Amino acid sequence: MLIAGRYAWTAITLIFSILMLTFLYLSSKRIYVPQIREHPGVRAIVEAIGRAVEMGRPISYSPGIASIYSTKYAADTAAGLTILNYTARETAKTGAKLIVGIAPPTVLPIAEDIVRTAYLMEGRPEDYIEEETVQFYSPNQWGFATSYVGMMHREHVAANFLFGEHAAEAMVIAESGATVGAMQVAGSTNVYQLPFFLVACDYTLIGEDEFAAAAYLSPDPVQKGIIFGQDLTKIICAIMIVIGALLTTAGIDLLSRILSM
Amino acid sequence: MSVIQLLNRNYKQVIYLCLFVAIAIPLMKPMGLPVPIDQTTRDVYNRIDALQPGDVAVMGSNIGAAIYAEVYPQYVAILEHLFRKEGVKVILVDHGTEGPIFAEKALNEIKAYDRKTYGVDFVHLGYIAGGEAAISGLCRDLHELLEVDYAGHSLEDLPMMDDINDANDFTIVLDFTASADSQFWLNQAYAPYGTEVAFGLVAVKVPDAFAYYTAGQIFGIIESLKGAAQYEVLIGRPGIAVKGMDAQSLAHLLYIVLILLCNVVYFHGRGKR
Amino acid sequence: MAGIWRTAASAVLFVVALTMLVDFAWEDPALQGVATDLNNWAVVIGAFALGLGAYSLIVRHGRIISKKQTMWPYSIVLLLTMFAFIVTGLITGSVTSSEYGWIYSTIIQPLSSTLYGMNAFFIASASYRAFKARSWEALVLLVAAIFIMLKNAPIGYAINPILPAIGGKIWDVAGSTGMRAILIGIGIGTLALGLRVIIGQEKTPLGGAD
Amino acid sequence: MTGVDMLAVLISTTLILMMYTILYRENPAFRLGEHIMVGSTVGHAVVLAVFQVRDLAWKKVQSGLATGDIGGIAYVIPMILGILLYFQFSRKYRHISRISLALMLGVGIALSIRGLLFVNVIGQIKGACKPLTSIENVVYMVGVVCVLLYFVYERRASKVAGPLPKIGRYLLMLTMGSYFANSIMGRVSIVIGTLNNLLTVPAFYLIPVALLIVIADALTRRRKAAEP
Repeated sequence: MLIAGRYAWTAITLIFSILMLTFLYLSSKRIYVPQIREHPGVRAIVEAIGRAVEMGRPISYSPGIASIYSTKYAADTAAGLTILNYTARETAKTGAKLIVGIAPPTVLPIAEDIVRTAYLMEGRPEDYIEEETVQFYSPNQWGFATSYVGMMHREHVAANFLFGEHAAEAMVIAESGATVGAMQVAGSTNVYQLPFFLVACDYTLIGEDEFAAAAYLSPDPVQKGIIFGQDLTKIICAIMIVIGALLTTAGIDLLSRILSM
Repeated sequence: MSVIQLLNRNYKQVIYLCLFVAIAIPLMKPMGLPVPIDQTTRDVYNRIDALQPGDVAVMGSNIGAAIYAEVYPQYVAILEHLFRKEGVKVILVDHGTEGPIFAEKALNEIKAYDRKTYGVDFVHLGYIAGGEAAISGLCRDLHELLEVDYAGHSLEDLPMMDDINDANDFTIVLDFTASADSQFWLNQAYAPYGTEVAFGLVAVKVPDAFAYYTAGQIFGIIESLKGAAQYEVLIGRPGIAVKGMDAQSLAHLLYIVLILLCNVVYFHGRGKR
Repeated sequence: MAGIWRTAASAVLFVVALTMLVDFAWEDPALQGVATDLNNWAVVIGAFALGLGAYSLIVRHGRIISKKQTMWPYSIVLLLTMFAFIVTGLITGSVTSSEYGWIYSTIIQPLSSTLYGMNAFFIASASYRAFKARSWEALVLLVAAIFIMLKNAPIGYAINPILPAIGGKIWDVAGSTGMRAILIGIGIGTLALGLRVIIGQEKTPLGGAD
Repeated sequence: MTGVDMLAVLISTTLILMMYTILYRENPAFRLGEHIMVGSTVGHAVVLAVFQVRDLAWKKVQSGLATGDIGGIAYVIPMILGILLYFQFSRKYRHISRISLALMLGVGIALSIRGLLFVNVIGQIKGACKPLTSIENVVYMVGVVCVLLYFVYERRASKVAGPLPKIGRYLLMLTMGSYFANSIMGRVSIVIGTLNNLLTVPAFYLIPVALLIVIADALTRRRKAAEP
């Protein structure tokens, strides 16, 4: 029989799981594909690319230093690569020069493939230069930062994108971007890195913003279903908090008693 | 090349030197600024002070060389306070690969082996791999998971371990860590068994833990070197942490001045354009 | 052949995760015994996993040395240091032996603490060049950060106790609003990703799609 | 101070100064220090792996065989699965390591879902349900709801939410401010720990030596750059 003190846990886990799996299923079968709002972060990416085209200076992009298989940051790297796909298509369309800096060896082939197909799909395969457009620097955090910063200064980039997982080296990169005068857009789920991105870059996507932007930009309907499933559970939590607060104000701690069952 | 141009071009090295000096001077000549005590530190002190003989205090540790400066001073101060409490049993367990080294270092620093008897008053279980599974295994059924302590003594030979089987027998758990590991004790000791948990954390982890503190899920937080200094003051044993606080103050002033300078230059420039 | 292993792995993942989840809610001694065994087995596999880093380093740096790729002398130093620690640890029989403690505090401790603290310097130079209040949001962040810094360092209290008091108030609001929502978000995000991995929709953690 | 202690101080101080050279520029000394660090920390992990497998599994199998206790002998299974983990490095036999990964992941995911749903979701919701009797509590309740709505991305839902997500993002800035301030306090504390060792007597004398090397290097590089 059910263990006392964990009824609420069981109920909430079941309800949330059913909601998430239902909308995952509905979106994968294209029965219901939720609409994700255009995130201000996406608008900042478009604006940064436009600025680079106007000034005729290149764009630098880093999809993060975490390997594609690291269990902790796999989702971050995947979002970083989805946004890379969109950025590569936009730069191909507008004719701007894109330079992608790579640290993890496992991400290199995937990134090259993404950018090559993006240029092909926009009908400008000749703009993709092997070893040039996507450059592998070093799997080591500081080796990568030094080479990436050197590239930014040499190329005098006008826009710089930092997505996926970045750690302490991001400070050095973001600072160099500011000194070069590039418009910088960053995204991270690493809460300890976010404050510095928020003040050093022009726009920063906070935590799940990165996944929402990736879902908005990606054609895959399942990503939208996953986001919507989580939206509903967050709305339920918000409603519970409002009801709980109102009830306790009236002196009835019904909700917190239910939640402690 | 005039000096101003040289300084401006190498502004980074100039700033690094300023930070180095801002920290080095107070370390050599402490200013002795008063250290205000936070309520989160006082709550841990009061709870430990209220421990009765026979209570069991578990000290979890994920201390490694990287976070040593922030968390190790807390670990030693609290271990010292626990050893002053008559009859309180202490269990040291490590869920970080470098934990055992700092546990033994702390035990020797407070002369634990001379003050109390190993196996009766305190035990060091050593490192257990597996992250959250290690903590959950410890809390579910300690003797099923572990047969020996860190030095290889069988748990049967340690009398104190006979009546300690799972998290219900832990009176309080104090976890000293930098990463998400502190969450493991909340998930595997507090949630299922309601064990009282408190954290000794690196500064950058404290904002997360503060939300648990205000929700009453943990009974206290020792906040980085600052918390260690406050605890050293509370137990009347000022050490490296108190000395470090003066360096902390000067360094913080430098950061604030740099940020203000940066924005003054920025807004001045924007004003002109 | 590989297909069978992959389906077997997905089945193991599904059954193990479900057993451990049901064990949290349903009181059953037999189930509890199985869950405890699975838990302790995971700890043992975790112990083996500690050696994976060494295996991949030996393979990668061994290749760098054999092919004399750039910086190959550094790879020799890396492997020599690794074996020195392994041999010392195994011979002395414990991580807390005096010899092991000596090489640990002489090599790992200075290197790790210096590198981990290095960011303090990079943040200082960035404070002067990059931390601009470009937007209202950045301004709110910087003002909040400065007040909390004055709460964190005793100098704030020494200048004027009102400064740490304001810092404390901002800290309380930040802790009880933004932080609380982030924690709820992490809880929900973990459930979402966990479910997708359990039902096999998300393949990356299990070693990618190949 | 015995010879061995002097040697320890000499080595550790040299390593500290080698790492600080990154503040000047990326250079061979820093790279050497980094490679030593990676090698030593991974070597340490291997030592622990061996002791862990001995204490947590091999001893149980031995005592199981001696007493005939099936539970003990069963620990052979995780040991085999642990060895199979190493097949993930071979291109051809990678799939063999999947089952060990699956068991570890299955336990890991279940434990985190068990804990986080209880502590982060239910615990924090209970923590947020405070009586709206003081201004703080009203601000806290409305604030949490605003930040939660900021993380809602569906088009219609966020339109209905109106200005609340925008307020949520500003409240998030306060939280990011506390991370900003605490990151600085944490990193400075670590530098304090390192400098505390560096500024003690025997180590202190190596600082001028390091400075001379850096200045000499800077001068030679400037002269080389000046030549046409």
